[in-house]
Amino acid sequence: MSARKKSQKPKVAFFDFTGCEGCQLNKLNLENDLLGILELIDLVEFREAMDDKAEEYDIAFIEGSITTPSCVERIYDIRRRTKILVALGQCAVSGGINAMKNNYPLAQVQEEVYGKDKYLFPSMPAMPVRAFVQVDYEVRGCPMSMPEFLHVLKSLVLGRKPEIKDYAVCVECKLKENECVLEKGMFCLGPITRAGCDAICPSNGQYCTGCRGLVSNMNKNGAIEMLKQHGFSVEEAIKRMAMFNTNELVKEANWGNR
Amino acid sequence: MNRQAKDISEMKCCFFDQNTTKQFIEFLMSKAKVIAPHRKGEKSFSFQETHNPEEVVLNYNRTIQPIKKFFMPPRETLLEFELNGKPKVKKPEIKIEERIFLGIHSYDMKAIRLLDFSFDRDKPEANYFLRRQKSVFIGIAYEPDEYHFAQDLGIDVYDTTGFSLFMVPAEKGFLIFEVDETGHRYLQEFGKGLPLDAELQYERPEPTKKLKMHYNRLPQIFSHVYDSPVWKKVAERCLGCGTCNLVCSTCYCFDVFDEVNLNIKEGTRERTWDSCMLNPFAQVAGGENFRPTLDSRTRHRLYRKFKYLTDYSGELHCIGCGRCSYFCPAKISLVEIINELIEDYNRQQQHAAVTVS
Amino acid sequence: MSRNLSINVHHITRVEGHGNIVVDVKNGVLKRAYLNIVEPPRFFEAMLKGRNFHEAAIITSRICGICSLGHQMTSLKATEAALGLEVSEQTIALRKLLVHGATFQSNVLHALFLATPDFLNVGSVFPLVHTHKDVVLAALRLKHLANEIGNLISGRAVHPISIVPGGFTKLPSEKDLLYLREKLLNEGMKDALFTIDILATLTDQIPDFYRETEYISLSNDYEYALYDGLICSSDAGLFPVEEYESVTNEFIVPHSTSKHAKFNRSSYMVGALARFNNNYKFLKPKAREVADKLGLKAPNYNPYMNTVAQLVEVVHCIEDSIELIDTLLDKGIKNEKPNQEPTRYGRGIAATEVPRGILFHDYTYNRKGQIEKANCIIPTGQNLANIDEDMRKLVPEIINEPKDEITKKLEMLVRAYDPCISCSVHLLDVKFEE
Amino acid sequence: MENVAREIKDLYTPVIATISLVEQLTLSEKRFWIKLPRNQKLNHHPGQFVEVSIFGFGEAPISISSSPTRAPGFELTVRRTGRLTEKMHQLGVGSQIGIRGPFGNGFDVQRFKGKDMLFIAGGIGLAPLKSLIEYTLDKRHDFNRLIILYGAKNPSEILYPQEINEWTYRDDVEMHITVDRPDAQWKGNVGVITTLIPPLELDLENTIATVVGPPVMYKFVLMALKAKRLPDVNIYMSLERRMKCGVGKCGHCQINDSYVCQEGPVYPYTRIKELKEAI
Ligand SMILES: Cc1cc2nc3c(=O)[nH]c(=O)nc-3n(C[C@H](O)[C@H](O)[C@H](O)COP(=O)(O)OP(=O)(O)OC[C@H]3O[C@@H](n4cnc5c(N)ncnc54)[C@H](O)[C@@H]3O)c2cc1C
Ligand code: SF4
Ligand code: SF4
Ligand code: SF4
Repeated sequence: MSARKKSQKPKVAFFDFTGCEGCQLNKLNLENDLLGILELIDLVEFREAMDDKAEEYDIAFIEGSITTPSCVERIYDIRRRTKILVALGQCAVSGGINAMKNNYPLAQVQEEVYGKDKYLFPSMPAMPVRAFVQVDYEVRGCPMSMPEFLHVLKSLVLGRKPEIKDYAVCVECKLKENECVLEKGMFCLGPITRAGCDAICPSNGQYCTGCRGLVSNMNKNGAIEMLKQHGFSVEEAIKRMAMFNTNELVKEANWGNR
Repeated sequence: MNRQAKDISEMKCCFFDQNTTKQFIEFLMSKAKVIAPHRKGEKSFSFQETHNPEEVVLNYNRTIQPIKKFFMPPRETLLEFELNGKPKVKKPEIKIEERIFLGIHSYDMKAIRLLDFSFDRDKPEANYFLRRQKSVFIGIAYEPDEYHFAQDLGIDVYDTTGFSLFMVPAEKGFLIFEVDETGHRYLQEFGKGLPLDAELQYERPEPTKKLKMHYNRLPQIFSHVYDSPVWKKVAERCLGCGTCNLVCSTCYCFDVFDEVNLNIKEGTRERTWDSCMLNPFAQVAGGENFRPTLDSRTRHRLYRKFKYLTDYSGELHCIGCGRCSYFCPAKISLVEIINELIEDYNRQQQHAAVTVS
Repeated sequence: MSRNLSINVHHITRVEGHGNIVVDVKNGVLKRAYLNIVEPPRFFEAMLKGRNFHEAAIITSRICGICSLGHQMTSLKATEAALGLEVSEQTIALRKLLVHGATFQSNVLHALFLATPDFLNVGSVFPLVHTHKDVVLAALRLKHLANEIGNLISGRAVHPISIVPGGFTKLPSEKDLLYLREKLLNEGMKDALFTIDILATLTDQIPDFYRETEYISLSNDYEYALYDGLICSSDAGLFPVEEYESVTNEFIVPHSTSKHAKFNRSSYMVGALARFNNNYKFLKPKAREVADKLGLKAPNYNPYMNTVAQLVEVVHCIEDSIELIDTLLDKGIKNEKPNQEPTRYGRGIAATEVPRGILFHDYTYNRKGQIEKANCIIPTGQNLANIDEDMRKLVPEIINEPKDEITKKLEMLVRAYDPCISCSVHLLDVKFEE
Repeated sequence: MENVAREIKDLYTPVIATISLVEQLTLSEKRFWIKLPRNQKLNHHPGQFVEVSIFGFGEAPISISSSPTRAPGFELTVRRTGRLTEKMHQLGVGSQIGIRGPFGNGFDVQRFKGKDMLFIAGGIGLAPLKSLIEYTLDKRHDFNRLIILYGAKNPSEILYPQEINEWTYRDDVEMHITVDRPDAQWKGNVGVITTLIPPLELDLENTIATVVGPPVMYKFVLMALKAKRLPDVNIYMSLERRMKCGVGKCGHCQINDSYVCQEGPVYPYTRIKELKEAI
């Protein structure tokens, strides 16, 4: 057991769809742990860092959201070839910031950027991976939280379910005894945003923009009420919540509740 | 150790000016690790180890985390283990160090006494008591702000129970009262204070009267408001973010989980503070959630403070520090909830009286 | 030799974003050679509309994780210009330090992790872990150090947190700065020089190819311009940043989801080589020594040398960061709050040298402090026309070489530009039809 | 305070025990026979539970499904539902796990002496009850009638076919079993467990009913028992809650003012009536 053979290591692949590649980069930023990770797994595909490709995977990590018909084909294909599929980063988990464009009529958005040449470039609403295929686990955040990614990777290599937090960022903020940014008169989406980032934004004096998506059973009216108390109109409150959560706020598009 | 100390008017007392106070802090630092309120960020305070007397802020309203973090850290390793082959477990050693807690408000001291009860009850917990022992507390009087309601719960600003010394801010310095033997020893050794023999005149702040009923009737109220509409009303605004539990001076629920190292050969069992306001708190593997709604969770939180534990210890387990309300993002006030429950109770009583007559 | 050649590299690897190389040669005549950008468009300009001034940088950061600091920095400067927000000297010094960190980390990532495998004929950096472990470890340490600058000063290297319009929400401690200084001075410089010594033995792997073009970068009269300056064209001289549109002249081409740019010629080049060519005289001494050792002299017209210029900049950034930290420490960190009280509302234009070249953000704010109109012009977009031109010159020159070799040289060419396709390209399957 | 702390025994360090037998009971349930070091006895009461540790996978409360009369080892029956339980199912004979406990109160066997015992178990609820059933069988003369009602979802999920067979053939045990969804071979009762209650003839004053099953079951069994007019004081139930520490500290298992790991998991119905969150 201790002397794992190379072939026994799980075959792991990384794939990227539409996003900023910050999550990919974040993995390369694990410098100190990178070599340790390579001991644990058999990395078979990682376009941003290597040429090799493989046919089948034990774990496929998917980054980025689905925004074109060809993305859809590719994600179906990957799902067929992998045992476990993990969505990495908010683009893959919920559509992330890309989904902000879903608030505007598509034609208008394209017009805005490409003028009369807009027909050259097909696009569709930015969708989370789970809108198309079954997602086994999620690592949230924009960029995804690295400790959480490591936790998920270690857990999956060990063969156990990862512990995914489903409570508010405020919890981590309080555990770290951060000064609450609300106390400073700023606003914050921490009370309705899923923890797992170690409250990194409030720890740096900045407000939480809700990049990890909403906690489940969120009290939406309560959240709007809270933002109103802090001086935001309902429209502004919803706009604030929508920055990373457009798809989650649109009920019809509540892909999570499979 | 729960004995009620004398009233401070009967205690020996001396005066420290600002400079002597600094020297005294230095003196204390030479005796043991000193923990005192420090500034944290723009508006908040935090208990922290003092490396320099200048950092100590003695006129503070409340710290974010209560003192319990020194006896039950927000995150602690319960066990270290090896996974491979025959499992080996080791309990990490807990250092027993002498600590002086300086500038503690009377309610925060009371909270420690309540936690002593909770950690002793049923099965005493070594982790807590190992850290808890060898602590000396030096209290300080405070000026209640709009969120404090400790006085309403019967905890006097000048309550010296549990302290060794007690400081009262005075013009250009502090009055230092000798509360117990240790305190007496400290003052003797330090030997710099200006002795005060004259009869002291000082004002006790007016009781705040924030609660609409005497505190010793609260458990009784709580026997009648389990099904009150107030819970649902609070739940409409509550975000279930857990802040109230996580800053509470007397909460001590926790979560436990295993974390493995990158080599997946060793790991640790960790415990962190938890909160009964969080959705997954009472959820089991099958998906069943025994407290699925925010009203049931809010009710549980308050019942733990005013009824459940009270029935065992005979004391209220809220000390009126106001942390939960002060830090609540939705600005839900505990005092308001209690007052609404009192009103609800009064209505019930009136109604009962009417129906009887 | 009248050869037929069709190359289609689908989703080229080891670059950020998705792009394909397409080359078509019929009877020895070059029909087509271009980089086909297929990264789905993401419509950031539209998403910015109606957003609050302190949200702009958070959103534009997500244009690209690789250049997130560059986007944030440029966005903040544009916002500050539009709203008349003054920032302090300390803020500028800390920001410059961050720009150095980002340039340093991105250049190390590209030169050592993405481009070097080509020189050693392997498909990725991972096999090098076994064959060149000490180099890989040094490179990892360098990257880590660069990221530490980002982490300590802005909270996070990818999508920085504490840099906001008007200043910082959290300031580094003097202890943090001392720690960084110590690491840069000892470990950082040592590792950089060590890896450069190894790479110096591989410079013969760099293809011999020259094509003079127009080089555009920021420039000023006091330093190797990265954070601030005027637009400098090697053909036409200096222009104020506000006139960026007359320099970039963006146009749409059918083979690319990203717009192209041109100024005085059919294309221009931005990035490390352009900066090196335009600003050589401000390079720090060690950086100049390294340039000499690696055979890079200004001006240099070989686009493949962009990678080498990046390494030279790594050394420059380390040297200048140490100086910046010294100045900051001399003055002591002042506890300043961000200045977020607008004095005007209107249009603001800003440019920063990000690792891949000059980046422009242009916002117009309404009186509520919300964005009405936004435009972002990304370095890779500006380089695309130049890459196509390079390919059109290169393919006929190497047409007699084996097809693998041609493909490799084309891929290396594209990689040399360190294209950031998320900002504007992914790479490939190779198909040959002869 | 000064010296107490040193003397307090650590609550959270498990002892390392060894799995000495594994049996696959159903598709998702296995039972494990566990031995403590040096063949120590666990000294438990029927109805108590232990905290099982698998390092790297966590800890979970599991009822002891064997009677203390069958010591020194003890038996655990585990349903595969999550992190720890899935790993446990991969373990074989000789594997080592951590054990803390026994915890909880267990059944009040002293009070049950001389009584008619009515055991009502749904699904995996039979595991904690088996401990009590075996106890009463091993001290058969201490008890009067023994009636076992057991309901399973379908015949393939019947937990302990061997034991049930044995109980069925003993003439001093009345064994009734029902399934929700029968298969082709099934010849016995069909329907939910409450259908087994009305036909029983009970000596109401002297019958103790012990109920363990999934959360939904309790309400309906209670209604059936009340319909029979079984006195409330004669009804006992074992409840399940989320649990982390097992020693009355972590707060997860609390039902109103009661910590299930301290006061429970077995509650007399008279107490459950006071606990509004209980069922
Ligand atoms: C008193 C008692 C006796 C039990 N007896 C048995 C038994 O004999 N056989 C059996 O198969 N199961 C029994 N359970 C249920 C068993 O504890 C859970 O199925 C188990 O905790 C799931 O853990 P996991 O790590 O596999 O699942 P995960 O979902 O990964 O759970 C993680 C953690 O959550 C907590 N948790 C989750 N579900 C439960 C739960 N239902 N009860 C308590 N804590 C939970 C535990 O602390 C667990 O470690 C009992 C529960 C209690 C409270
Ligand atoms: S800063 Fe935000 S996340 Fe942190 S406690 Fe305050 S509201 Fe919650
Ligand atoms: S604090 Fe909020 S915005 Fe920041 S990383 Fe965490 S979830 Fe995202
Ligand atoms: S319930 Fe609120 S006021 Fe009472 S002790 Fe806890 S935090 Fe303080």
